[in-house]
Amino acid sequence: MKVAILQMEGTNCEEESFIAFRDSGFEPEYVHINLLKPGDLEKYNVLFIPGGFSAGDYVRAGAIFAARLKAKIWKDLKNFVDEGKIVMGVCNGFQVLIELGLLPAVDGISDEPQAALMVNDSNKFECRWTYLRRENDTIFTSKVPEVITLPVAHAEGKFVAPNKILEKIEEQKQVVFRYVKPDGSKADYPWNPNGSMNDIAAITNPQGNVLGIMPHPERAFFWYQHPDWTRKKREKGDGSLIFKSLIKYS
Amino acid sequence: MKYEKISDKVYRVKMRDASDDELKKISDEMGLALNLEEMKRIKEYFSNLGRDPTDVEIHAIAQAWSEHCSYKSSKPILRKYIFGIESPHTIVVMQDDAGVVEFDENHAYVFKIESHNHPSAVEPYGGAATGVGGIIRDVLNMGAKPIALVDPLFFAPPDYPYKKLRQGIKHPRYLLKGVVSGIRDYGNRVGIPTVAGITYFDEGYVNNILVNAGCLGIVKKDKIVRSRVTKPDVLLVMVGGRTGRDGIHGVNFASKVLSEKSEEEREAVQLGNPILKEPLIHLILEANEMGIIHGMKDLGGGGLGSVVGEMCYSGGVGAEVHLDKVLLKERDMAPWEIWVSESQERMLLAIEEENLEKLKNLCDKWDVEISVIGKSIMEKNLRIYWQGRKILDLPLNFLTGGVEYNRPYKIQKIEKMQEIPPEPKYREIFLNLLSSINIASKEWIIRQYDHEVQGKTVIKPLQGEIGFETHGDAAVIKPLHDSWRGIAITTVANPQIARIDPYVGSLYTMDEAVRNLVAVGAKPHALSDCLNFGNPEKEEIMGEFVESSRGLGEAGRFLEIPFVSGNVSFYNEAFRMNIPPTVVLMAVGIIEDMRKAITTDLKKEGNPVYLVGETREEMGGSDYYRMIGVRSTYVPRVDLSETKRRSEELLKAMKSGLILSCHDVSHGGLAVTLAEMAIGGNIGAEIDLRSMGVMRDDFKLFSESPTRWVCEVQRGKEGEFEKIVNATKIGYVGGNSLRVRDGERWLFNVHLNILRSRWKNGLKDYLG
Amino acid sequence: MLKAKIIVRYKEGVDDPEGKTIKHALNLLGFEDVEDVKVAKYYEIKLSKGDENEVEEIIRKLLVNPVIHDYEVRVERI
Amino acid sequence: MLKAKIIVRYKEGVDDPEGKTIKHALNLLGFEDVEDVKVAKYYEIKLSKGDENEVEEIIRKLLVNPVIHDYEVRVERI
Ligand SMILES: Nc1ncnc2c1ncn2[C@@H]1O[C@H](COP(=O)(O)OP(=O)(O)O)[C@@H](O)[C@H]1O
Ligand SMILES: [Mg+2]
Repeated sequence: MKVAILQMEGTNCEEESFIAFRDSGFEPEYVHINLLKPGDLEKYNVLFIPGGFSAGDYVRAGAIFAARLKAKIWKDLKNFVDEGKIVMGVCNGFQVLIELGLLPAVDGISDEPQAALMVNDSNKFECRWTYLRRENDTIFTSKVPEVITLPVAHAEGKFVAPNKILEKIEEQKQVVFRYVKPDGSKADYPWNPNGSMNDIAAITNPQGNVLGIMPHPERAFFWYQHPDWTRKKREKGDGSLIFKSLIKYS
Repeated sequence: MKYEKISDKVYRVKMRDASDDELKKISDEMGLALNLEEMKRIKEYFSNLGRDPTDVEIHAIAQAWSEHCSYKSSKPILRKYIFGIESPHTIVVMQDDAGVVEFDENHAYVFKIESHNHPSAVEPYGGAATGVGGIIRDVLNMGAKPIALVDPLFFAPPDYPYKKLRQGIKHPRYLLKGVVSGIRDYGNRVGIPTVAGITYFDEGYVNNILVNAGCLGIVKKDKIVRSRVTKPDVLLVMVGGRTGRDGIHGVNFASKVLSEKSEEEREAVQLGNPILKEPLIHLILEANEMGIIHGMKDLGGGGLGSVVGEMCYSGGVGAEVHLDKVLLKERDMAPWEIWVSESQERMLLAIEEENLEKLKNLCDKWDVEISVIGKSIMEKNLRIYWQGRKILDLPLNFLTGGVEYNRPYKIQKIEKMQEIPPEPKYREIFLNLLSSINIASKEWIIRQYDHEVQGKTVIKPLQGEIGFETHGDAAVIKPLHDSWRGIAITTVANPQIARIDPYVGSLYTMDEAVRNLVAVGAKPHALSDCLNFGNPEKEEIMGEFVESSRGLGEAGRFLEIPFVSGNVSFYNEAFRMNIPPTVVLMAVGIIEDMRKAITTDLKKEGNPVYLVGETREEMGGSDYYRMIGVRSTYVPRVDLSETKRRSEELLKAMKSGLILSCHDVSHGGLAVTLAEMAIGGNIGAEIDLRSMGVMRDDFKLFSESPTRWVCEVQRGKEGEFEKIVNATKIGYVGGNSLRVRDGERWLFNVHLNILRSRWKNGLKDYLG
Repeated sequence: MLKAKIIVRYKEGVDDPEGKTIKHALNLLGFEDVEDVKVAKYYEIKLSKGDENEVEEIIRKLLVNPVIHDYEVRVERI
Repeated sequence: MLKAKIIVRYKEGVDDPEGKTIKHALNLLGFEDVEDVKVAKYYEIKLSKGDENEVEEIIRKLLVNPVIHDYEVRVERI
């Protein structure tokens, strides 16, 4: 299982991501967008877009990264997805996937964005841990229990979409994780850290091979990355279960 | 005519026959910030040479002799007290841009803290951002990967009345928001976690805020790069951002008193570009891994001017530089401007010619610009060329040798006095303290910083049950994937005590550094100091500096913790008001096994709670006295042998796994410590102060006596714990409130929800 | 030479958290009669050749997300 | 009712990383004739009473730092 971890100026979660993939049994490689050419993606099974601030998140989070990918390898990307290969974007990566139209893609890949991850309701960058409830069965969550904790760290993570699109997302069971309170009940701020519609934290495309997730599973890969490990014993980090699910699937 | 044009944008300055008044005028006109004595020395030097200097030469000298670059006022004092504390672990101490200390057999950590006060006062967002950018480069310089940032900040209170602000001074709330945004946007974008800091409010900073920034990195021992060139014919290569007019005279600016006119000093202000820095970090680390960097130094204060000279001088060679080769942001810059520009995001690499191609390839990949600007030469001279013509030729020992002053100082006598207030209403005064701005939660700031990027922050700045976190004492980083060894980081300062007695203030601050590190289970290992003071030309200010340094040196030596890097910021004065003496420490500890690390949040019902250390009636500088407006000059007495003994005891008990939570006692005293522990654990405690002996209850609760911690001990292990640690049992964990009494007398009983909401909103209410 | 001035703002009905924060801050500062604050981004782009179509393309490809943004554009020849 | 429209931009000579990054991105996207990009903030503030002086005060206290910013303001009565 070869994973391409995309890099660009400002992506800054690639090392944690690399370790998470490697320790889960994948073969990850860094691929810098400056060196990326059409055809390069063919040899990979997974395309991963890590978190960070690509191009400073200037204009809008993820916008420049998405525009550059589109200009360089749009056809390859569409083929990659259509072939059923796996695409995963975390945080900034999720923003890129939305901007590209690879998510939510309710009626297939769209040329214009169908949703947005906009400025948090608090108007602030928020670095905090959240509780997430697994919503639907996907290849990314087969080993994930009902409620897990993962950290968020973003200023633009509020998921918004026009009502019709939102309805379709729900209908097609595209929601993977929702923010909840510790007891699993409906979240309010700060449990929903950004004001996302329907408390959406992660979605897939209807086919289920493209995942976008705001919280960072790669930052909760080991037990000692959890903030409450001095209170609560764990064997491994909750985030590792997402990577484990994926390797099992493949 | 004092200036004679000798080539395109280069002038000769007729200095040899200038009168004293003319010398002063030249200094002013050229913006040199040199005093008459210094100008005379330059005049004499060139008179002996038998020629007049070029403007480039004078600017180069002024730059090298600025307070910021030469430490001319502080060096003699630093040498006397702070330098040279022995430790078996140090590798590079007070030589290059950051200190290097052994981490384990194969690795070293690199760190430093520095001020960026004046630029931040004038433009908080850009000033703070470039402060972070600069300190990152200082660590990167040594070949290290930056893995943590800290940001001690000092402002006037957020409710300071607008009407009282002087012309040109910005409101503390505007400054605070700007500074925090600047640090956030820079640090988050480059992907380095900001894990600790200070947010301190006092009217003394109204005209002159302080913004200090520290960075820590990790490097393999055999990949440490020095800031020196040790042989001739090594290429000098600039990589990163271009050179522009921005930041010209930044170091002179930092060595000057702020005034109404400071608003106009725009050239000294920059925004910084994290998106240039981020690939630059990758590039440098990859080049270093390939082993092609001979020497390296970042272009910070003083620009090319201070870097080329210092790098070659310390390696025993000279340099030849062609200024036409420097890539510029704007055309028609004069050579002197290029030489002193402090544009951000630039590094100077010394590379052997055979490696140039490899470096160029890396630059292509990361989309970073590169230019060869000169090379090292045998002769220990600096020579600068412009359009083929030599425009500077000076021996390096003259240029970088610099000046030094033994400035006169006066040590203030301290009148002993202590007022005793009537006994307070305990519940009310306790909650007011808990929500006062210097004690209340700093969550509003901490969460805007990505304190977890890189995934190595294993003890976070906010600790406890998710969603209910409290303040921690230090953060712990686990820098290596395959080792449990951790680095604890904390920052401390106590201007409140230092303003009464700067010597004791330093001792107290050192004690607090130790307290914070020990509280997480780390052994104190090394320090970086940032000394922020007023105008050193005033004898009382110089006296504060001497006394503070004396305290630091004495404590460092006794505790065997070396200062490995540091920074002095003088001239923090505006409108004749000097800041309180502000010694800021970035302290680093080592924890052999991070799995044994300890947090501040209470863990479990039924566990006993202990107080370690002695509480005394010394209320000078306490938050309690300050809040109720009562005066005392009895500042807390620090006994360094107690600091040492008690921390060793605690560390031993922690190693044995007896301690479940621990928090040092600092601002607000025992009461605030207990409240913070309860908040994070989301569980209460019942406390009886009787075992602390006979003393008024407000002193027991709010005294800030040093060398104290509160510990939650594993139930049933009391005996074992008491055998190792000399401590007093004061109560038990449990319930949903904090209940405090002294024997039969109940002082307060406050529900967790009230504790939390008062503590959480104290500062947030001002910031929105 | 062309100079395009572009304002990108939130669509009617989309919350503007920054505007809200500023309004709140202004009210706190004593400007109690501030009723509403809206924040938008303003770009000035200079093109050496190009035309209105190119400007539109830039906007569509990079500057706006049509789910949340409206925009105004004015192009001047200079 | 008053409506103030305010543009806050960096002064000439302040090096703006955002504008620079966007220009670079546009060049890479094939818009090679983009010569310069400037980014500014645009505010629309509604005041129920107030006057031009109040608007100026708001700008000075919260929206600009004269060291690096220039601004333009237009006030309309509505
Ligand atoms: N400006 C800041 N940036 C980052 N962290 C901060 C800042 N100010 C305070 N903190 C963090 O808040 C916590 C409490 O700070 P403080 O009250 O100074 O600590 P202590 O309890 O040790 O006296 C610490 O973890 C500190 O690192
Ligand atoms: Mg502490």
